[in-house]
Amino acid sequence: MNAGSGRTSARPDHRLIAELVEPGSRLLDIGCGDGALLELLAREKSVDGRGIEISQEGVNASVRRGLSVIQGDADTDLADYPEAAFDYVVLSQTLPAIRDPRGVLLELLRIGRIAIVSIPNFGHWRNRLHLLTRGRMPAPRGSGEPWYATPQIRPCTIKDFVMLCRELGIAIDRRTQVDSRGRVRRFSGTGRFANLFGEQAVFVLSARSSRTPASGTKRG
Amino acid sequence: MNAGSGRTSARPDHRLIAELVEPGSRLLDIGCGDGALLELLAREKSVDGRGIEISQEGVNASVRRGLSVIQGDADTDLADYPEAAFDYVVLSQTLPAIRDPRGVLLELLRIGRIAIVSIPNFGHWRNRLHLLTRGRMPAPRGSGEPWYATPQIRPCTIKDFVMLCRELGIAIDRRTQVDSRGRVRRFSGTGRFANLFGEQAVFVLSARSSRTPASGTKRG
Amino acid sequence: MPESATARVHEQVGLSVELGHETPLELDCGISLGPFTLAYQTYGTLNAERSNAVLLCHALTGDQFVVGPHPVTGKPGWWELMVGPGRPFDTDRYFVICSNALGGCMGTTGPKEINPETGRPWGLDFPVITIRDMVKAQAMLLDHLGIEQLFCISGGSMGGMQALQWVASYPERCYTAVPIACAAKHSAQNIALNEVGRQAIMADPEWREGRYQELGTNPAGGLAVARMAAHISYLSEPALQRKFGRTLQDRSNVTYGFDADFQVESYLRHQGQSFVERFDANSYLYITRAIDYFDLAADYEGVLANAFRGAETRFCVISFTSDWLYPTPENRAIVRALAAVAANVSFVEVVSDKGHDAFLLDEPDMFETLRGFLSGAAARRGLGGP
Amino acid sequence: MPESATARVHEQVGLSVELGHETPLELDCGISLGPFTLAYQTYGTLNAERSNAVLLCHALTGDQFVVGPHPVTGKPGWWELMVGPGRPFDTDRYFVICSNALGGCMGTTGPKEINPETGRPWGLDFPVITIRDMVKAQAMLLDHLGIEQLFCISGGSMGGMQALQWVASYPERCYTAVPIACAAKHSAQNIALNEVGRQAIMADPEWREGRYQELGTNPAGGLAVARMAAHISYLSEPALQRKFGRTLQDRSNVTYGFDADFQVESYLRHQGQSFVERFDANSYLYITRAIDYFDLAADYEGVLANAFRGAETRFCVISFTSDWLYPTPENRAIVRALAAVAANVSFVEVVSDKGHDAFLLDEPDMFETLRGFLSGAAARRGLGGP
Repeated sequence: MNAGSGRTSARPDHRLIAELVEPGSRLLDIGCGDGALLELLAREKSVDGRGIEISQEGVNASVRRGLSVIQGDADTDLADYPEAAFDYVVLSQTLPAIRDPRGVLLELLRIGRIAIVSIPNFGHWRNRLHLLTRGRMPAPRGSGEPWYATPQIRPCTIKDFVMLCRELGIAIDRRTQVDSRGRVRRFSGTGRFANLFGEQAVFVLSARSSRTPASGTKRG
Repeated sequence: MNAGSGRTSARPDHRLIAELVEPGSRLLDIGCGDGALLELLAREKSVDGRGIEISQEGVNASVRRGLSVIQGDADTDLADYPEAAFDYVVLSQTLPAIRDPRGVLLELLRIGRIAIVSIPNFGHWRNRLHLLTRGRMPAPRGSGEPWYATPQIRPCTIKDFVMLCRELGIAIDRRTQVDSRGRVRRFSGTGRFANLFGEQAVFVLSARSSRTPASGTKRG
Repeated sequence: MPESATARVHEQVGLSVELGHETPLELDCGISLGPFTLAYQTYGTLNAERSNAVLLCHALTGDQFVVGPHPVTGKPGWWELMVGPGRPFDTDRYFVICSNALGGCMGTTGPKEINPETGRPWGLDFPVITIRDMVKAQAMLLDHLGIEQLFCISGGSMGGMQALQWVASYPERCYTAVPIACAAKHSAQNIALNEVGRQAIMADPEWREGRYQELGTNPAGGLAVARMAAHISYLSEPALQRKFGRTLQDRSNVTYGFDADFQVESYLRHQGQSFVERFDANSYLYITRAIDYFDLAADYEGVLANAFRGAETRFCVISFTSDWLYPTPENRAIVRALAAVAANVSFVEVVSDKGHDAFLLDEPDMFETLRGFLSGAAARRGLGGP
Repeated sequence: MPESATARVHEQVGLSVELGHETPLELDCGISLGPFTLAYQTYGTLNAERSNAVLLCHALTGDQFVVGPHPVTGKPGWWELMVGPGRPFDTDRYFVICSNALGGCMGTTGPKEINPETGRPWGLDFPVITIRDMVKAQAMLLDHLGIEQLFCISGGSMGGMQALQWVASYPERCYTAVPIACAAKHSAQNIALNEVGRQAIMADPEWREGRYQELGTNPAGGLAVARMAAHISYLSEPALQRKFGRTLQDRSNVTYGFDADFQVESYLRHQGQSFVERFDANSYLYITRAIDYFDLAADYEGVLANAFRGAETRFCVISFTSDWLYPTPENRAIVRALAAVAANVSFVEVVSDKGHDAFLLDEPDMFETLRGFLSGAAARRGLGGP
C-alpha cells in the first residue's frame, strides 16, 4: 500500500476528518460514496469502518475495496443500529437531501459517541447532488445548471444548522471550515460570517448531558 | 344554485382565472384540489372541465361534486392527452413541486391552446405545500415552520419563470399579480419589481408560432 | 356423481329467461348459440322512464346473487356492502340487475347444462366463449327487459372487463361506467395463473376429458387446487401476514408432518373445499379462458383509446394499491386511453393492503368515491334522490 | 413405475459418502438418522491450509450439480455463471463444494431411497426435516473432508436460508456468508404457495399416500402442477411480459379451445413436464415443508439479531428489486438484524426485472458485488490470487 500517494490525493474534507478520528476506533460513514474516506481511515488509522450509501455504483465500488457497506439511507436505516454502536458517525454533505434532518441528527448521537457532520454551502451542494443524481461530474463552479434542472432539496445554511443543534441540546465541540481552495480554518466562536465565505463546514458534535435547551450558550 | 354566494366566497385567484376564461370552453385544471375552481367555472361559465389531483382527499371531494378528476400528477400524466384537447390548461400554484417544470410547461401548450399558470411566492408556497403534504390548514403567515420541517422543493422566482418562458419560446400574453389582501394588479411591462411584492402571479401563456428564442422580445 | 348442489337449487330461486329464440347469439368463435338461458337477479324498482337501471357484472367465481343469502352457501352476497338501501348502488334509487355470466354454473347456459342437441351435458362440447359474448348475452337480457340505456354498468375484476367491453360495444347504452380493479387485457402472469388452475383440473383423472358428469366422477381435487392457487393471487402479502403470519392452527408446536400446521394452510384448504361445493370444474375452464382471451385493444387496431372514441359515457375507474392481479398501472392504462380521446373520466387509486379482493371488502374510500360519482351523475341524468 | 431416471444415474456420477455411522444425525423432529448418504460434487482444489473451501447450498429444486452438464438433463449446472475459472466463485482460487440436500432426490438420503429397516422406499415414513437438519448433515460432510472453517457459505433462496442457519449454528466455521434472495423466515404467502404445490401432489390419485414407488404409479400430473404454480412465483410480471406477453404459440389466431394458445402456457407446461423427469414428488413435499418451517428468529427468543450475536463472519447480503418471493424488505430484515449486533455486513439490492430467479441468471451487478466482496475477504484471509 502506498500511503504516501494516498495522503497526497485525499480530499481536503476527508483529510480533515482523518485528523479528528482516534486510531483503531469504530466508525460509520453515512453516504460513504465510493468508500474513499473509509479506505483512508482503514489504511492510516486502522479504523473499523462501516458505510451506508444509496447508489448502486457507490456500494459496488466500496464492496470491491473490501469495505462493509450497506445500500440504504440515513432517513430509514439508522434505527437498525444499537445505541453507542460506534465511536464516530460521519454524515458527509448529505444533510440537505435528508427528509428528516432533526430525527437523523438525534440518531447520529444515539448510535455514535461523536458525530462529524459536514455542511456544504448551496453552490457546492448543488454540484454534489448533480453528481449523485445524474452520475456525471459536476459542471465547473459558476456554470451552474438552470434552476429548473436542479434537484429538489431543502436549503440549509450554516446558521440554520447551528440553531437546530442548539434546539436539540447537541454540543458543537469543534467547527472547521474548508474554503474553495481546500484551506482549513477553525471556528470556535460565533457563526456570524460563516455563511459568507465557507465553502463547507465540518462540525464535531456530541450529546449534552441534558437535552433541555441550553439557554446559557453564546448566541451566534 | 346560489351563484351569488358562490361569487362572494370564491378565492381571488379563482375569480381572476374565471374572468380570463371564455364561456363553454374545455379546460383542464392540474392540481385541482377539492375542485372549487372547476365547480366555479362549471357554474358561472358552463365550462366543460377536467381535473388532475394528487391527493386522495382532493379527488374524493371533487368526484363528490360530480366533477371528472383523475388521481395523478403533472409530471407523468399530461402525456396521455392528445394535442389541443383543451382550450385552457390551468396549473395552479404547483410549479415548484414539479420535477420537470420545463417539460411540463411545454406539455401545457401541447394539450391546451392557452395555459394559465399561477406562481406563488415562496412564503405562500410553503404554506400551501404544508397543506398538501400534511393535510392540515397552513399555519398563519409569518409563523412558518422551521426549515427542517418544510417539504423539499425547488424555489422559483417570478423572474426565473419569465426567463424560462422566454427560453422555451412561450409568449406571455398577460400577467397579473394578486397581493396579500387579494387586490389584483396587472403587469404588462418589465418584471423588475415583481419579486418584491407579489403575493402570487398569474400568467396567461400561449405558444409562439416559432419556438426559436424570440430575440425581439422586450427584456424584463 | 350425484347431481350437484348448484343444479338442485337454481330452478328454485331467482329469475331466468330463455333468449336467442329468433336471433341466436353469434359467438366470437363463430358458433351461433340459441336459445340459451340467462339466470339473473334484480334489486330495487325500474322507474317509469326506465332510466335508473344499473347492471353489475360478477367476477370469475361470482354469480347473480349480489345480495344474499346465497341459495347454495347461505352466505351474504358478494357485493352486499355496495348494493342495498343507502348503499352506493342504492336500491331505493336504482334498479340493479346482475346475471350469471354465459358459461357459468348458476342457471345460465354453460358446460354443466344439457346440450339440447344431444340430451347430455355440454361438457367440452360447449363453445369457448369470450367476455364480448358474455356482454352480448347481457345486452339481449336488457332488450328483453325493455331497458334502452343503463344508468351505470359496473363490476370488479372480470366484471370490470365486461364494463369496459360494454362501453366499447354499446357506448350509447352506457350513461356511466365504473370498472373496478381490472385491466383492458389479461397479462402473461395472469394467463399463467389461470393456466395452472386449468392444468390442476385437467390433470385430475376424475375430470375424464370433461365428461365427469356423465361418468359419475368428480374432479374436486383439481378444482380445489385451482381455487387455492387463484386465491393466493386475490390477497396481498401484507393481508396474509396480518391475518395469519406464521400462526399455527390449533397447536402449540409444528407437528413435523403434512397436516395443516399453519393457519394459512387450513384457511387455504377450506377455500378449496368450500369452492368445489358451489362451482363447476368445466365452468372454471371456460370462464378463465374467456378472461385470458380478453384484450380489448386487439379489436381496435391495437389502440385501446379507439375502443372508447366517441363514447359519451362518464367513467369512474378505481384501483387498489396492493392489488397485484390487476395492479394500478393496468387500471391507469384504461384511464390513459380514455384521456387520449378526451373522454369524461375520474380515477381513484384506493390505498388498501387487502389485495385484489379489496373491491369486495369494506373500503370506505371506494364507497365514498362511488357515492359521489353516482350522485353527481344521477343529478345530471335527472334521477331524483332516494 | 419404472425406476426413475434420477435413480439410474446417481450411482454412476459424482461423489457420495455415508455419514452418521457412529454418531447419528439428531433431527429437529426428535428422530436419530444414521447412517445416511450425502451425495456431493466438488470443483477446484483444497489448498494446503484447508482455508479456501466454499460451500454452496442449492435451492428447492436444485442439486449438487452446480456446474454442468447435468447427468439427468444434460443441461448446464444451476450456477454455471457464478462458479468456474475466472467466475466470482473462482475454482482456480477456491475449493467449491455442493451437496444434495437432505431429503433430496439426487443421491442423498430422502423419501425416494430405501429405508434400511424395511427394505422399501421411505415414502412418508421418512422423517420431516428442517433447514437446520440439512445444515447439520453438511457440517458432518465438512468434518469428513477435514475442513474446519469455510472461507464462504453461500446460496440463493433456500440455499440462502441454509447460509443463515450455518452462521447461526456454526459461526466460527464461517469466515464469510453470502445469503442471496432469501429470508430469515418463510412468509404466510410463501407457505400458502408451497401448500398449493403439496395439495396438487397429494390430490393426485397416483400419489397413493406417498407409496407410488412401491405401487407402480406416478403422481406426475400433481407434481407438474406444483412446479407450474411455483414457477410463476420465481418470475416477475415484467419478465413474463417481456418474454411472452400475449404472444400466441405457433398460430396466428386463438383456437377457442384449451390447447396452449399462448406461449406462456406452453412454456409453463414444458416447465412442469421437464421437472417431473428429474424430481421426486415426495422430495418436493419434504423440502417445501422444511422451507415452511424455517423461522430463524424463533430459535432465538424471537429476536433474529440474537442468531448472529458474537459472530465474526463477514456478510454480503444481496436482493433483487423484482423478487416477490423473497422481496428486498425480507433481505433487509437480515441486514437489520446484523446491524443490530454491529456485525460486519455489506448489502446490495440489485436492480433487475427478472424476479426471484435473477440469482441464477446473468446479473452483472451481482457478479461485480460478489467478486469485490470475495476478493476483499480473500486478501484478509491470506488467500492468494488465482
